[in-house]
Amino acid sequence: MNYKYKDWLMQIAFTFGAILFAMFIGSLVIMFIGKNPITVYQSMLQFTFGRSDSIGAILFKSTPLIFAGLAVALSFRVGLFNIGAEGQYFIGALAASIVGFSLQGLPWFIHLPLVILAGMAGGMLWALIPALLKVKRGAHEVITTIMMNYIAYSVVHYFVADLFLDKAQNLPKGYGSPMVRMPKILESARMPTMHDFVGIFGVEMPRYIYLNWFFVIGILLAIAVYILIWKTPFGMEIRAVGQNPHASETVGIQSKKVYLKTFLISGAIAGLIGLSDLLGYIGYMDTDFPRGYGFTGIAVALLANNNALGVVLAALLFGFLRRGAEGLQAIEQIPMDVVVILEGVIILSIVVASQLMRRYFKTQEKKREKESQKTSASDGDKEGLENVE
Amino acid sequence: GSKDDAKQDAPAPAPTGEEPLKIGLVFDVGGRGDLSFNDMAYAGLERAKLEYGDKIEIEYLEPAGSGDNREELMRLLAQQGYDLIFGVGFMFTEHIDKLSKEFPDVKFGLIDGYIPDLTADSNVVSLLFTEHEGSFLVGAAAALKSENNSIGFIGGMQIPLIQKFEAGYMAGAYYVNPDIKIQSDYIGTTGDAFRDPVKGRELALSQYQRGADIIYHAAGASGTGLFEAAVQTGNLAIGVDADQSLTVSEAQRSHVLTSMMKRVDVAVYNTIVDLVEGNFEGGYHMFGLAEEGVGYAVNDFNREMMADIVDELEVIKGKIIDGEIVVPVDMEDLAEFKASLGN
Amino acid sequence: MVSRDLVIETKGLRKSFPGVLANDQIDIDIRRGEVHAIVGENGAGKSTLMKMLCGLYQPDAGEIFLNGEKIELSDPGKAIKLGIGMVHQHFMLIPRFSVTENIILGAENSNRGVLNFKKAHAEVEELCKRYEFDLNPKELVADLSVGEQQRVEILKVLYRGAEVIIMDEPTAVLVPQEVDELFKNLKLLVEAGKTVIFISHKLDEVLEISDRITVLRRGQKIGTVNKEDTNKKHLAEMMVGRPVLFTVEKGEADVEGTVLEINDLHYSENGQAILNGVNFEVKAGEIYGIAGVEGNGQTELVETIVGLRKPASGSVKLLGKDITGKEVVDIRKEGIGFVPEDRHKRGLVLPMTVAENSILGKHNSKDLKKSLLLDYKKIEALTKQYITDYDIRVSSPQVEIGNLSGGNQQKVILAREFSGEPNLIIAAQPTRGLDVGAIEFVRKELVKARDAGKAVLLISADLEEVMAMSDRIGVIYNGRITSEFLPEEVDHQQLGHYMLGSEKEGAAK
Amino acid sequence: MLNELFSPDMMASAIRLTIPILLAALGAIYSERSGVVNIGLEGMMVVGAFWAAWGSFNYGPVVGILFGITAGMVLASIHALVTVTFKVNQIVSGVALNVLAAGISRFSSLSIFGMATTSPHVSGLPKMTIKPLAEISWLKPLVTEFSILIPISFILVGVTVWVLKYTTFGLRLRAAGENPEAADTLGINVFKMRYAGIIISGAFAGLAGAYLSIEHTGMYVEGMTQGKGYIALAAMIFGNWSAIGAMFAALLFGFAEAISLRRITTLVPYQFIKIIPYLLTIIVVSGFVKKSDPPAKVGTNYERGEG
Ligand SMILES: Nc1ncnc2c1ncn2[C@@H]1O[C@H](COP(=O)(O)OP(=O)(O)OP(=O)(O)O)[C@@H](O)[C@H]1O
Ligand SMILES: Nc1ncnc2c1ncn2[C@@H]1O[C@H](COP(=O)(O)OP(=O)(O)OP(=O)(O)O)[C@@H](O)[C@H]1O
Ligand SMILES: [Mg+2]
Ligand SMILES: [Mg+2]
Repeated sequence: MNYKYKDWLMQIAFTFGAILFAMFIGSLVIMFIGKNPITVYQSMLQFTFGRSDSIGAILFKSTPLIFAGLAVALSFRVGLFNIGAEGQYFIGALAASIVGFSLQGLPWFIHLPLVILAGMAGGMLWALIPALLKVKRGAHEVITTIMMNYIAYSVVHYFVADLFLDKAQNLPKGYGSPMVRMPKILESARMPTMHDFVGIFGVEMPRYIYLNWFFVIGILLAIAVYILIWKTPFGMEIRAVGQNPHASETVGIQSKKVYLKTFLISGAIAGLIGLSDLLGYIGYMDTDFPRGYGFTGIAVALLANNNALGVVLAALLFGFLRRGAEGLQAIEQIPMDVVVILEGVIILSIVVASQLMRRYFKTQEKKREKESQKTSASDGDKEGLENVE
Repeated sequence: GSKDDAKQDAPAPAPTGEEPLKIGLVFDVGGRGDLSFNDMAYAGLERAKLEYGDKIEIEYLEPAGSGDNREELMRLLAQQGYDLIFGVGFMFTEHIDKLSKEFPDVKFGLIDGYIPDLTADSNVVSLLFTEHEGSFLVGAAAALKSENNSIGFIGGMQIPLIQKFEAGYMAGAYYVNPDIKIQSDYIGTTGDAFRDPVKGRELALSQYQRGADIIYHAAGASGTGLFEAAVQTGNLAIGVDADQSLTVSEAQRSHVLTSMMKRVDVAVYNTIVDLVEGNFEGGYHMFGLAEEGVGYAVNDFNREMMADIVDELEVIKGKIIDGEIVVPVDMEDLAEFKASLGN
Repeated sequence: MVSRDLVIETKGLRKSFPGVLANDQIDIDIRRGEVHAIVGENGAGKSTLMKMLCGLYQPDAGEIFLNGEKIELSDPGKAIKLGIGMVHQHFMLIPRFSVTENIILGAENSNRGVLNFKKAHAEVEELCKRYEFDLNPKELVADLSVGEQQRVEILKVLYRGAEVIIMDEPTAVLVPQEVDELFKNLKLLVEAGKTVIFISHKLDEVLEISDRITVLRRGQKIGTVNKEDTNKKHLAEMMVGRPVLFTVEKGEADVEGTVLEINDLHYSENGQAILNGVNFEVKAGEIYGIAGVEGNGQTELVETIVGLRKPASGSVKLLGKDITGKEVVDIRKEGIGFVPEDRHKRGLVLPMTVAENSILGKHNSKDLKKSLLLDYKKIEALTKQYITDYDIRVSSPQVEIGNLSGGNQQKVILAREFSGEPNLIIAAQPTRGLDVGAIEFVRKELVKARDAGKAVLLISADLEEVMAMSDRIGVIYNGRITSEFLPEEVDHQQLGHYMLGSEKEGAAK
Repeated sequence: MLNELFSPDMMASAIRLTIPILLAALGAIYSERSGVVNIGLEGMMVVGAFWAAWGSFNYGPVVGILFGITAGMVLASIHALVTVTFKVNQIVSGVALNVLAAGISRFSSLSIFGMATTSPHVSGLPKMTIKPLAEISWLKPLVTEFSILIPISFILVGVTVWVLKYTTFGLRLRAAGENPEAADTLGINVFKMRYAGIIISGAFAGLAGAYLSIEHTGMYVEGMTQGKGYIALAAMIFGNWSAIGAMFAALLFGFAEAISLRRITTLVPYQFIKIIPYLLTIIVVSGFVKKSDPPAKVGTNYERGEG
């Protein structure tokens, strides 16, 4: 149809506009530190797309963010704000690593799924508390999940530094310091990287790129979440409760149950956030486990307008930015902070642009609707009375 | 800043016609400006640059706030042909282990971390310190100086590295005065614990208010809160890693009894010198009391304060070097050590 | 030429929204001191016209004259300054503010930014006294009844010294007593020299209160008539463009067994008793109407029956089966169709599509699923069926339902709730805010359901509706059914009397 | 042991720890009452802390505080522009601003002080002591050597109550958050009110940051806000969007934090002492929730109907 085509053009135009705007602001910052924005952008692009390793690195970096974005987006769909993805993935990773190092002698096809389940269970457990408090006691989930994040850090520290500190690091007494980590996760629970797989297609990915199957799991999960939300009865309940809990209850949807279930699913997904790093890269849980994915997940989800498939794109964007940041820092000697600033500016300009775009489409839809209503209404009774005065 | 200066010098080819050696350094989270650990590493780098000028080219990087890209940053340096790359902190252990195999031609310096089975031929050198010994001395100093018979310790996170500081400090204090009261506490449970001066100050105040008159910290930038509290309550504090008397504010200076020096700067500097002179050797470099790798600081600001105890500290130092005193490295050892004092 | 006694005159006003010409070539003239009614179907453009007169919308073309002078109303503040004030269809009040705060908002009389509440309260009290409004300035608006809230809206306008008061469907939300009260106030206003423009769908009221009436249809002015020169039927024809039936044609009730049986139902909230022992039953094939002044427990009663609220004691039986205190899903499974009174809050999920809203609540039924997933083809087919059966005016089932007019939204609810052969239909205020055409349709559907042997429970604040539709009438007062009648036993006046608390002798159960 | 725990010293500590949370929570009230969620408080505190340190370093503490406030306001203006003018989701904007603030502060710190994470030591305002009260021993820690911002913060609680309740501005601000459409029809500029609410909240958050860097510690340290912006938001929610409520909630947080810094036993692993503030908060919000009662239209952007 004609308008579809026009919409597409508009969509592309807006997205480009947003990126151009972000680049413009970025240029100001770059010029401020006395560099030439053109060459900086050029080398950033060259670094990210012109190297065989960078693509893999981008996908690897975006993997946790896909899960984070999905977890947050799902909770938003039901009208809850899960700031707690952060704590949930910490506990998930903790649970996964305990199962990962302690269950010896299992074949990988049992051990690995068990570890992943443990991760999900950990995340779910950490989501359960705020969810129950919300449903039973009306405690505001924003407050409780923030608090649960801090508690998670402490719990993880207790487990890693006190309970399960890996004593097998044989240091000469008195010299140096052991790593503050749990025992290493057994091979049988490690997630294989995708080297062999991409090798089939003749792509040679350097060994040090840790891109692993969690990336694929993330994409499949995004599709699953998309289907859950848009194609299943439960998804319909999620959306209905999220948009109007009163009306939902009136038609017999038990909003509390929906809140609880959705929050638990969100927690379970959050439990997966850390596993790509844990099982595909680092190989052990330590006090230095990457932090902040939960918070970035909020930005990812909202950038994607809580759309599960959009989450993948938004996560990739962040992966690209982060990889680019490393390149700029190491090659162009641009402080990392400039890239952090760019990240903020890009989020802002993209949301502004997509907001403008959304509004444009909304009016378009309304217009079409009104037009069709008018035509369908006016063919019924044409005779009408004449002016009576 | 100095970073740009360094860069500007670099492109000019060395007059000898030789390529300058490229030295890289990746900081621990927190990075430059913590006035202790990271800054010491930087000081070593800077000193080398100052002395070798055109012969070397330096670059330092700071990992993302979450710290998850340490390995990537180091790899990028390695790929760009850096000759020697430092990882500041034991968190780099695993990464350097991997990278040293990936890049056999690049040399790595690992501070605080221990990789087993290194030899002189390895391309990694572990730079290790006996923080507990240095801490023992400042613990003794604190016990000697305390008027209330009560001192304190503030650590960032409770991890083996910091507990080494704690155990050594307590042992030193007990050694001088077995009956001394020691309060000990930690700031937090994440890396943020090393950059929370607000809690640092409140924790210090709470220890001072409960009787301590000297507090030693091993808490990175959080320690600045300790100095503030020392001024407020009119008590003494002991710095860590660097000679902190030199970096605190004027008002705080008179409240810094001494600092436990951990000469990361020396370690970094020496390693660079070795490389430049062609003497680089892999394996383990131990920086203990004997090597002046750790120790207590005496400077223009605290000389008077320390005058009456320096002799005694030197005696203790000698005993440790001689092996007469074996300083505990963790809490278990400390309990034994304390028990042995009782006899 | 502009004549002197005209307060407002418009010439060729035009306003379009994306895709709709909401107002086209509108010329109206409003005389000083008159009550001028504007009538028209849903979406005819009444509110749009009024919003232009109060500066909320800017006309695309045309001119507005005030006292013969051309004016530009760039924003509502300007209109207020010029003495034109509007009482909106959906109240523009802030529940958490006191009456005074609501009234003075935006027109505060302050000393360098500091409010003088003492003075403000006094001023409000003074206004109340002058126009005989019964209000406590210090009370929170949240605690006021709908009628009282409306008075606050009117006071807001008066406080700003309005000469012309525009009221958009002021009676849609009022019970008859409150309407009387309102009309009394309006008369006082007119006596004081103010001019009132008044929008309503209720033609009886229009004929009662107004001096002249302007009819709009599809954005165009059809004409202006004097009250004396017209009647209800005539007006309706002008509005709709065809003759409209006002009486509901309904045959004798063919009553069978009891469907709904309520026994001594009690419910309380925050320690306040709201239902105090409700007893009644509804039989198959009859419409049981509940009449009552709003706030006497109607809302709570129906919500307790359908399971949204849990009763303190008593029982609800459906076809003999005890459903007291069960979950909504389980109760609905027993066959209840429920048309809630607040369609935006309880009836629909506005951001969802017409199709999704049409199957909400039935989304778990096997008929609409293909293995685990929803079968969108079937859903769409079903919705299309609804769209034809119920004459819902919408281009496709995939349109967000929030884009539909109130009448069409209500039809979607009816379609959803009536299909699936419920044993009992509960319809709360089913025609509120709808135009005559839509009302006609809804009423017909209710009668159809009854004739098909279903039990219908009708709750309406519109006495006329209750009288015309019901086979039996129960009056609810203070959380109890105080009397029951056959419609032919009582007239308006009497019913109103009972609604205010009198009891039919020996009738209390 | 217990009286050691609940000593006047500990109360003084609790109050010091309360102040940044209280100030940011008060700020949040202005923003939320005008209808805008401000999750960017954390970032506004961060820039406040940095620029206050910078100002104090160069021109003394008074200027420092003004700089801190201004920095918070500047960041808040971006939030206003993005949410009010461009109608972007308020939470996204806040999250992005937090990222931006972290980047800007680190970048500025590096360019100005040559260090990414800390400023040099800077001076604070002269400390106050109330002489006569200092004689009373159990009051002494509370009335000696305290920052003047402490009493000011509590005065600001009263000011906030008064402004919101008794001034034209307050009435209109609240109207913008409760029913922007109504406010608009009454000739109130909703956009202006929301800009004002957000920018005031930025000023408060900036002040909170300034308190941290120049009053409490005497220097800026990266990350010194430690999530206090989020805690402040929680305090405001828990305080049910009222200044008095937020004050008590902030005191609760401050108190709990002070407790967690006074370990009196080594029997419990310290990690569990550190969670006391968070645990206590959870218990309190789940145990004593009144019905929370946010401004009706908070979180939703206002658009004029016409369009
Ligand atoms: N803000 C708007 N944006 C787009 N279309 C609008 C807007 N307001 C009204 N319309 C459309 O303009 C037409 C006239 O609407 P208006 O609200 O004036 O009708 P009305 O006569 O007041 O109807 P009702 O009796 O239902 O209140 C309708 O088709 C409506 O959908
Ligand atoms: N801001 C708006 N944007 C688009 N359409 C609007 C807007 N406001 C009103 N409309 C449309 O105008 C029409 C009439 O609006 P109005 O508010 O008068 O509702 P209504 O039909 O009277 O229903 P109700 O009485 O239940 O509110 C509807 O079609 C509605 O969708
Ligand atoms: Mg209308
Ligand atoms: Mg209407």
